Amino acid sequence: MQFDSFAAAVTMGGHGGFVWAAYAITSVVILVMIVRPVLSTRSMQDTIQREFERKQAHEKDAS
Amino acid sequence: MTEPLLMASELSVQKGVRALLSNVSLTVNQGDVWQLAGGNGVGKTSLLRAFARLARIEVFGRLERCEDVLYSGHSAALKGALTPRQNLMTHPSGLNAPSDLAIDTALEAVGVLGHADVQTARLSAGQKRRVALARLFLPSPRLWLLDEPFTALDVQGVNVLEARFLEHARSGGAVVFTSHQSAALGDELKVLNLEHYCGD
Amino acid sequence: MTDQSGIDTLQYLSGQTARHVRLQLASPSEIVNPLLFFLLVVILFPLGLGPDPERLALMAPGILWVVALLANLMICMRLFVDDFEDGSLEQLAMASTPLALSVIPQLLAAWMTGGLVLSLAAPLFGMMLGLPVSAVPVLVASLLMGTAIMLLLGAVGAALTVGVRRGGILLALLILPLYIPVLIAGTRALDEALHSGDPVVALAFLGAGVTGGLLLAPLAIAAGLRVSLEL
Amino acid sequence: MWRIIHQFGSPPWVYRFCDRVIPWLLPLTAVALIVGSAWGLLFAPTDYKQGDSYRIIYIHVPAAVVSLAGYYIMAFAGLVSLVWRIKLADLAMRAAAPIGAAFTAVALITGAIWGKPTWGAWWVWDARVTSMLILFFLYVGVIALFEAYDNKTIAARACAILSLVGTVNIPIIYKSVDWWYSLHQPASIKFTGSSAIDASMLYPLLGMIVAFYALFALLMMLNLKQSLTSEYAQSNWLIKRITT
Repeated sequence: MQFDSFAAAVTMGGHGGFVWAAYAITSVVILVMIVRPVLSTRSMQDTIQREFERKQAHEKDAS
Repeated sequence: MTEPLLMASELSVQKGVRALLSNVSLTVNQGDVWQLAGGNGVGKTSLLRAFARLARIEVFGRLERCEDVLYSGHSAALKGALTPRQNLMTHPSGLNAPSDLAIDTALEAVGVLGHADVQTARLSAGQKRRVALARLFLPSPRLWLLDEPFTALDVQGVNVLEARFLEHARSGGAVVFTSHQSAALGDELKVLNLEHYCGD
Repeated sequence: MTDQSGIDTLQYLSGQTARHVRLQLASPSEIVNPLLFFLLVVILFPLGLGPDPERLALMAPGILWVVALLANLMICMRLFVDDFEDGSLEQLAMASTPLALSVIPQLLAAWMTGGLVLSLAAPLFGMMLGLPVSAVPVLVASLLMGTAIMLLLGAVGAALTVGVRRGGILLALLILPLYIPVLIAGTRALDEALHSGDPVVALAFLGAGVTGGLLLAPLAIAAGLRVSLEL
Repeated sequence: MWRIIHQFGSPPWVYRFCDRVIPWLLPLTAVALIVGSAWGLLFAPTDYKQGDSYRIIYIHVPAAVVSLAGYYIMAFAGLVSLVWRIKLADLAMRAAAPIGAAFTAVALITGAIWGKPTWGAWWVWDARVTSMLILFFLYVGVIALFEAYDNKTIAARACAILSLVGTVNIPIIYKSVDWWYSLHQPASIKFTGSSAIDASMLYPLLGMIVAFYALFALLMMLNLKQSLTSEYAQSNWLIKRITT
């Protein structure tokens, strides 16, 4: 471990603010880019599933 | 039977997500005059542009045709700043530069020879329409693809044009044109009603 | 290309060039407007930066080239719009000559009444900014080549955006990044000329740009026009 | 060879491929990113000149590398969709554009943040950063062109052409910006052409670059799966796959 204490790791000789800010922004961007498509795909799949079941039920009534 | 000028088999035309036309098959032989009929929005213009290969991305199926094609769209590629003579002399469709004599006979056939050297912008709408049609009276390619050629034409203009169609067909050419009205071309006319080929 | 169709093609291309030059001359405002724009924007800089001759002379190369670039962009915005609307572009695509070739006459005519005139007028505007006379030949040479490259690149963007509503702003967004190397080479040529350096390297870069552009750009322009004709 | 292209060209096969790969690639990428960052942040030695602010390099350089590669991947997908008219390549291009733009933005932001403590200014007109800014505008141009067309099939072809034109111009832009920078270089600030980087600092950097490439692949697959689901919502191979 390059830093002897947790506090030293945070301040990083005065540059900690910049370093952690950069990592924070990057991780937010990465998280958003991962979560957005997963959620939207899942919601589309749900609508397809519901649509399919509605049609299934509709056919059962008709027959 | 000589080789057909245009052969489309199972041609389908998309418009974004919508399937406009599907499985259109048509063979145009020398001497044929075909009308693509159907209501507005059925895809007459799109099919004609597919035949002209101006539309390719959303066109599927096989299309073979001769390279010697004259296409005339809604707008007639006439420059207001040029005179009718200059317009016909340097028409972008690459009709190898017609001789002055040919231009005169063409302009006379459509009755605008008197305005041959007046700026096209100063002509009336009807006269501009006639100058656009003058192209058909020049020595021209064998296969004609014409989009709504009869619109904004007076009765006399329609007769002149219909006679020209028949004359072109008899001299070994072929005409494919779109029109929502029925054209009075007698039994020589073959009609392809696009309503039967509507997509999905 | 049998010689007969070769001759037809040459005849066709020269006919189209004559057609477009005649059309350009028929609307003189299309020629004069970029010049007026050039003059007006050049005047803004002394008003904005102060009349101090030394400072203006120092910045003259940059100012002249940036303004020439913007004037060129303006020319490209109008490039295919008229032909697209009145059906000439469709007919051009229907010609037996490949579209990449048949587009060149229009570009040549646009350059003759646009970039060429701009380059010849630039020394006058250069004087106003205190550009020493010694730099005028390099200014004209670099602009002659630079406007040609920028027209070719701008035409690619124009071909892709001609069928789109409000394509003008979009064209600037697409094309300005591609103009940057031309701007860098152009201003560098002038800087070298001013500081008695050797402008040949920068001018050679521009020359390579013109030849490369003439070879590659028409292909992209033709492909772009085909896409716009699909709309 | 053709069988592979055919497979990659068929949406059901690619959908199944994504379904099989994503479940293990996502956690793997997460671990790689976390371990790489921890390694770079906490275990790599402090730079004698810049102190610890240089640790931003472990996300700035990978983002820059991937954003440039992303543009070429987008252009390649565009070329495939242009030449072979494969719907998949069209969707891949559309997926690559926003991802590449996001990576370029991350590279620019982290570059600016890194510039502040090191040179006292948020924006330094350094050759590498300037070229990245231009690359960002190339991405924005492709996305704006795509949004400008109503018909998305035709829009994709226009974007394919634009991205190919872009790829031809990128090397020219990078070279001319370097040339411009070397002419006006005030002090001897050598930004990323840093001297031979010490091994203990280099390994985390290589690790992070690999992690970022894995991330790019993951994001491409996620976006591809999303656009496949929306594009083929009515086709029964998709309905069958989802409802079983």
